[in-house]
Amino acid sequence: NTELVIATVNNGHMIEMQKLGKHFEAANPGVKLKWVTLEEGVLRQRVTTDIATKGGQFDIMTIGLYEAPIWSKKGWLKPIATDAAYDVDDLLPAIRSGLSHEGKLYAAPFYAESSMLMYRKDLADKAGVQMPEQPTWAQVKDFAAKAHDPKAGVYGMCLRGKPGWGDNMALLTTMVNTHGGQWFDMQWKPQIDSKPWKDAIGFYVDLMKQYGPPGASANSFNENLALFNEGKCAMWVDATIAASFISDPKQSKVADKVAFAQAPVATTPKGANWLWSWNLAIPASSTKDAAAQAFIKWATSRDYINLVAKEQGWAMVPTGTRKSTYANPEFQKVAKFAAAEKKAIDSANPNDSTLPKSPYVGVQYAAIPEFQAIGIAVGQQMSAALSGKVTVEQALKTAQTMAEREMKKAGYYK
Amino acid sequence: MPTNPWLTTLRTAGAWAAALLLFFPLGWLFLTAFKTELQAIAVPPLFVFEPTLENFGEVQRRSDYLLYARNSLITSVASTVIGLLIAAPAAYSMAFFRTKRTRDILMWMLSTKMMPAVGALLPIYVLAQTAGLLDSLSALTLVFTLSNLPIMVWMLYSSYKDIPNEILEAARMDGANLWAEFRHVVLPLSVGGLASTGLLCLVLAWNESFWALNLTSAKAGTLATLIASYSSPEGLFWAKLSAASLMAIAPIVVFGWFSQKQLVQGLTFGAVK
Amino acid sequence: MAYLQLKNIHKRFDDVHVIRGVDLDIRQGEFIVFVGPSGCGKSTLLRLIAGLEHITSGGLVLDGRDITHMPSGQRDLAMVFQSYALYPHMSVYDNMSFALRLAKVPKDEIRRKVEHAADQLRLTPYLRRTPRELSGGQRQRVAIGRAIVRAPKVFLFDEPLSNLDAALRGNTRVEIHKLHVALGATSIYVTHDQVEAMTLADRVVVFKDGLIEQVGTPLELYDRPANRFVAQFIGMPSMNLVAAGAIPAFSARSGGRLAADGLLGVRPEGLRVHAADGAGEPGRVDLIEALGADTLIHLAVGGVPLIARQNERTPLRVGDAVRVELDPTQLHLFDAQGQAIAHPETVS
Amino acid sequence: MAYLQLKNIHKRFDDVHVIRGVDLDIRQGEFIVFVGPSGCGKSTLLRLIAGLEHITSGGLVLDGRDITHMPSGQRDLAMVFQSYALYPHMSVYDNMSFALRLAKVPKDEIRRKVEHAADQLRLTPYLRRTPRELSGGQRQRVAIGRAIVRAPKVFLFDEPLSNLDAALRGNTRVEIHKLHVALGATSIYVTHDQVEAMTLADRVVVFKDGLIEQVGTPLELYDRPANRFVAQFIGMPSMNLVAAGAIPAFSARSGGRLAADGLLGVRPEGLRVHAADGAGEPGRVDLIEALGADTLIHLAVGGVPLIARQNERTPLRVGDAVRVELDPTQLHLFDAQGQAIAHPETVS
Amino acid sequence: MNRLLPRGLMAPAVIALLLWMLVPLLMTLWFSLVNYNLMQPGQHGFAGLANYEYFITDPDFWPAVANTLLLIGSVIAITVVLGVLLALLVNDPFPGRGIVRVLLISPFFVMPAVNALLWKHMMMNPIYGVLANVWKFFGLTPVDWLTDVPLVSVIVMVAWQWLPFACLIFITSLQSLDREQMEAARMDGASAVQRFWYLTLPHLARPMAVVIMIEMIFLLSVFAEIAITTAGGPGNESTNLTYLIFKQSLMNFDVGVASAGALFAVVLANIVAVFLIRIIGKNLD
Ligand SMILES: Nc1ncnc2c1ncn2[C@@H]1O[C@H](COP(=O)(O)OP(=O)(O)OP(=O)(O)O)[C@@H](O)[C@H]1O
Ligand SMILES: Nc1ncnc2c1ncn2[C@@H]1O[C@H](COP(=O)(O)OP(=O)(O)OP(=O)(O)O)[C@@H](O)[C@H]1O
Ligand SMILES: [Mg+2]
Ligand SMILES: [Mg+2]
Repeated sequence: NTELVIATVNNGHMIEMQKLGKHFEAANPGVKLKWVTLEEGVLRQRVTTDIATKGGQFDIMTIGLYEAPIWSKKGWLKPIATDAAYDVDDLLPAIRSGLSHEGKLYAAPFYAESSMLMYRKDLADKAGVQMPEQPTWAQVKDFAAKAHDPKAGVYGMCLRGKPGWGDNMALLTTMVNTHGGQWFDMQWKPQIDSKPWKDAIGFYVDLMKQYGPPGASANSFNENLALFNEGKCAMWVDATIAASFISDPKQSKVADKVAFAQAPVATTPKGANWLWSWNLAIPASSTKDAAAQAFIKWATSRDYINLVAKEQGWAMVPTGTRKSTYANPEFQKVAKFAAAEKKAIDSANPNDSTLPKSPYVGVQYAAIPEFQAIGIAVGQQMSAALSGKVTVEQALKTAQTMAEREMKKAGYYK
Repeated sequence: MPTNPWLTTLRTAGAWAAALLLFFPLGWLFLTAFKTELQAIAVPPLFVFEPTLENFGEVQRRSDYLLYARNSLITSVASTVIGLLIAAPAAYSMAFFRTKRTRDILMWMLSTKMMPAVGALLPIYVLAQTAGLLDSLSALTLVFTLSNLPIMVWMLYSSYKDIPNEILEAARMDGANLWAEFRHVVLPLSVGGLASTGLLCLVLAWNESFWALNLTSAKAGTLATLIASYSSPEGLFWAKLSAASLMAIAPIVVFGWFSQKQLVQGLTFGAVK
Repeated sequence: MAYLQLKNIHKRFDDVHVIRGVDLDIRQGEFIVFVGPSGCGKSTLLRLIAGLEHITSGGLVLDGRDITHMPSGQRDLAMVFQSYALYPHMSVYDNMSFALRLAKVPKDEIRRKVEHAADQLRLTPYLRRTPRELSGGQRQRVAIGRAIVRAPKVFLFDEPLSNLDAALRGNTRVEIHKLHVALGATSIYVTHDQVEAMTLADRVVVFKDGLIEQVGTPLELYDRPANRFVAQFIGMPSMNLVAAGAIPAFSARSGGRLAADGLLGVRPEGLRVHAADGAGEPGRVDLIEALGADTLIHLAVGGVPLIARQNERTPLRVGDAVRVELDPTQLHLFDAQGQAIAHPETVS
Repeated sequence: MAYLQLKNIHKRFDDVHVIRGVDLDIRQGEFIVFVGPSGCGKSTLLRLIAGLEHITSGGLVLDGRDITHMPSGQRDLAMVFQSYALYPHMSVYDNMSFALRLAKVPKDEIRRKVEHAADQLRLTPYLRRTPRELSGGQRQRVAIGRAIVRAPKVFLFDEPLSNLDAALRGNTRVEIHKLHVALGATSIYVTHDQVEAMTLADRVVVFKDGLIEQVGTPLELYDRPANRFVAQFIGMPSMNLVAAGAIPAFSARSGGRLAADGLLGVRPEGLRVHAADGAGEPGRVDLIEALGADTLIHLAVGGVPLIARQNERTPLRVGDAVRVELDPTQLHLFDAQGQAIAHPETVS
Repeated sequence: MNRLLPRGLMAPAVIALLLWMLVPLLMTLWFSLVNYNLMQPGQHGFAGLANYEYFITDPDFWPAVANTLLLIGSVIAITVVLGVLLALLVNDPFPGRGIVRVLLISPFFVMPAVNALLWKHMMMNPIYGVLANVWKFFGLTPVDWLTDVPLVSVIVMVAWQWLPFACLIFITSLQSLDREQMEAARMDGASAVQRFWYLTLPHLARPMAVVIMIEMIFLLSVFAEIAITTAGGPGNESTNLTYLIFKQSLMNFDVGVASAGALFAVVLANIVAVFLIRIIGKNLD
């Protein structure tokens, strides 16, 4: 009798997986699934502590695209032994390459997302704005100005403001990227006080101060989702997964009024939209390799997607992982955001996402262990700038100092 | 004491207003737990709506509430009982065999509570792992016991100080040995103190979340860890969160209501006589 | 032969020498009362006997056994505390039977003993109550009952009546006396109260500063105090003490035996107060306290304050000039060190 | 003319009628003592006067002003509580000056008044201490001092000495008396203690069940109690009461004025005890209490317990057969309702 | 009496606490002196005091110390002042006193995490939060609590939770206030306010010391309320020491620096403790 302890994040798709786990148990007698569902930040902290101290509490971990390359390089993960039935080649190449190290897959993608622009078609029509398929930030600002009407409870633009490398910095990094900036130059020198950063952050703060909702500096995905669903946002740039929620009439008051476009660009389209996936991986210390491999393959397979489709409908399937999903006509029929999403994911390339050459992998992050600390520190400064506690210049300067401090400490240079 | 009836009315009104104001957030949590997600974020807030039990059903479907509740119950009760067993003799010894150092020891015990748990996490995590106690109720119980121990010793100490020495001397002259003295005299006389100490520690253990989150995974999680899976980063969750929170705190809040008299009487920490 | 023997007992608390060498032999069945000013060590000595404090040096022998270092539970003594120290959570019955239960006495016997004691103390109706449901006097009796049932070798009482109000005190005192007569148990009784000491004691021990000043029957102490301290301590109001020569006419009555630096003592009942035209020394009335049966007259004679006591009402008023006469058969004489050198002859 | 007038005062607590119509006129400078059994309403009446409780009906007039509904802070009364009720965190000086400070009296004057009072009460060395650093007697004096400095119109005392030990009580009683003489302040004093009542009072008020039984000087109450209740309540030991006919020889001494269902009363000093071959009724000695100056002899005469008091030592022993004689000049007679019908003639 | 006995009785508690304190402390001490990042296992070079230097030179460090003290200070001030007032309010009987008391103390039984979520989402949200709507009802611009006054928001949450505790202790203490003392003051002509000032307050001095001490211990480690609501921000405006250490150890995975921080917190706590012993130690007897 094998018990598999699975640490996972409390997203809708994962909760669905938890519910469908009984199918796996039925097909694999003798294997029992034990779920540890945690909020994202806590999950990351728990699994990192566990894997770094070889705590061995989990047999399967849900990890992000950020951790996968770092951990596999350190030998903390077991490779996923794929077989023909699994069809690795069906995985979207951007995702697959992000999860592979020296040609081996170290984590299987469960679902993936990019970022895009969601907006209110009705308001655009009213303002007489025709949204291009890939607007520029300037165009977006234009529309925001026209739609912004706080008296009526409508704000021009909702963006993330809550500090955190996975929160505001995910969005801000894409904005910096598209303004031609990067985190580090080829000497690993932080570039936060460079012009592209100033342009991007200055634009962001300006935009949000004029056309953002109150309390933006505490908003992240959820808060903005709630605002959008309540009809309080004219536009929102965020994860593609949001598309399925805002077009669900059970949750959203504006389900029938939403439309989608690619994430806005500025000087370059490179790195303008992010790439993220939640993946299942097996820590090297796991003693239940066989069962864990079996489960991961089951959960990330095409069959699983079909199972969800059967149980919940195609609108609810985990997306962003397999070409076959997007090729499925039934899926295309119910998911009006499918095309936009696939385009966004395909256009993201973690290995080449900045205009100047960068030494790191990752679109909206840099896949080095020090990045979390830097991302958090910088994110804090950005939220301070957004809330008006400090100027953008000051915030960037402080952020730069902190990043340098961290990199120096980590020994990248003296 | 002669009092002005107007004043009494005013005082009554004031007391009720203050109580309702302070209770309001909790009451709101209660209401929200019975709303749909859309109702939960409605502007302006809804006071009247058609209550739904859907959120509670969802909580039960998603996680094994009874398992978490059982773990909470076991760890808080066990840590309280074990804590009392260790603390009672220590407090007894300090109260009835005073030395010059008694006060220093008491203060030292309290000061052990001042180290931030975050700072001690890694050592404790590594220790628990070495002992093979990760994700076990015993490790959690042990940690709860130890972190509440100073408070227990202190409260018991002060309730023992209330027992007149002469009664113990009378028992000694009646031929009572240490155990008989403790069993037949000290224990029954400090029941109130014991009860309020136990209550407080039960509450503290029940609400502990840091250790509960970090030392457990699948088996030993308490209700505090259940909460950690409801503030979802994707999707609306206010109503579900409220339902889960309500289910997590309801047992201890109701318990607290019933025992508040006991608490009022016992929560003196030796300061009030 | 002595039943309880105190042999040169000393007690120090850290650096305070509280009991400074006490020798005392107590006979079986005797009722001994300890008196002395506050802080003189009465309670401490009692607690040493009880075994509640360590004896610093010296020895205790009870009924032939050396009990100096025995734990108090095994000494076979019972103590009645000033605050009663009843077990508040136990019924009267349980309070009284606690020691017997600890000693594993059979249930029947416990019941018999407790009921007998309760009967003696008129506590039978209250056996099921807890101490807080009793009046002060009843609690007091329970405390005594708790001691009685054990039939200990010695009873120890530490100011057992001082928490009772005056009227109850009078009654309980009489009861304790009767009980002692009935049980014939050896008892040591600490008190502040003159009347208790006088009426209860077979012998009174007067302490001062951790030392015994005098041991004797109540009337011995009253009539023949060994020294000035005992003379003033026993008797209420206190004995009047007059320095030799302060009232020459009084000193003259001593028959020349009073030294120039000695003291002359006379109890209030040894003074007679007459109207201003009567016999005696001239004086003035300071205060009159008419107690009904007798009257206390506070006087000043030649600047010396005196108190006279008489069994009749007095027609005198405060401020009246009077004459004060000394009963020469009631004179006590003390030397310069305060030691007694002569006592009156008294019927006893 | 009355300085403080109590006019038909009633007090109910919910449904309990505690004070049931009290009328009393108190003259300026008088020292009034309230006595009565526990629960009879003494404290309640005092608290009504103090304004600490609402008067249910009736009126209070002080110095010509109606103060029935005045808040207690404005009545110009001072109270000394049984528990002293000192402010534990304030020094003695601050305790005593508190009322004056509230009344915004100039600092110099406060200092002068407090120092004067402290001097009178011998508290000067303790002015900087807090109450917990004082002995019981000193605390008591502070409580009095706190009242004195205010120079109130009336002093109220609720059993102020009952927390002191016997010896201290005696001294403090004399001090209060002297203070009263010195200040001449109107005072109302509640006590349980006979001696206090007898020695302090200008007039004693005896209460029972919320009603006044008798008002009079101490010796009036002692010598001419209005009824059986007062007769037994005043005097220590109590008056012996013998039912008519219980001891026929005694009843015979009443000169035929004693009804068949009446009672005959005699104080302990009205009984003479003789040897078995003397005159009087035959009886037996139950208990002897030799107090030094006088002796209490507990007797049983024809089954009736009596207490005799004599001013000499007695050669009698417990169990001795004796004869008891009645002093016919000391007889009190009561009718069946307990009302007094005859008193002895007494010098007063 | 046997002198070993009292020690024997005390031993289990003392030894347990000693281990509970010493083992982590020594390990923490060791960690603080080496390079130890969870993400870089196996690289445990000796670091000397570099970790301490790094922690103390963290730009967030002094603000965190200040925020910690500010948080502790204001929560204590709020709970003590309001606690006394509430205790006075419910001290005398009135209709429904039992229920009022139950309502008053309820927040004390709420988990810190629930407390934080409740306030963040349902009370303080600037758009659909209850407070925002109350503000709007009165025609005011809703306060954006967590952004504009983050520390104040945290203080409100924590104070809401600890107020009942203070209140409970003061209620208990008021019951033991001597009635005769109050009456004596009334006869001395003291008004209600004067009685409160001169008698009630001094009487409450000792329970206040207790409340301050206990709250100080628990407030030093306030964590969930910050992590869940503001994540220490914006900037570092609501970062306290505990949260800073948390950031170092569990978000940056730098155990070395976090250990140095924890030891610093221990030092700070002990300074506070010494100060506490001064004010409250004598009340323990
Ligand atoms: N545990 C102790 N430590 C130090 N000194 C003590 C202790 N117990 C008593 N003393 C001191 O010993 C002396 C005698 O005290 P004790 O209680 O025997 O007096 P006492 O005669 O009973 O007085 P009282 O009549 O007031 O009861 C006092 O000065 C007291 O302060
Ligand atoms: N606040 C109150 N509510 C109800 N009944 C009361 C109250 N205060 C006093 N009583 C009752 O009033 C009666 C008189 O009480 P009071 O205290 O005046 O008696 P007392 O004569 O002073 O007695 P003691 O000598 O014992 O002090 C008692 O029966 C008491 O129970
Ligand atoms: Mg004593
Ligand atoms: Mg009274």
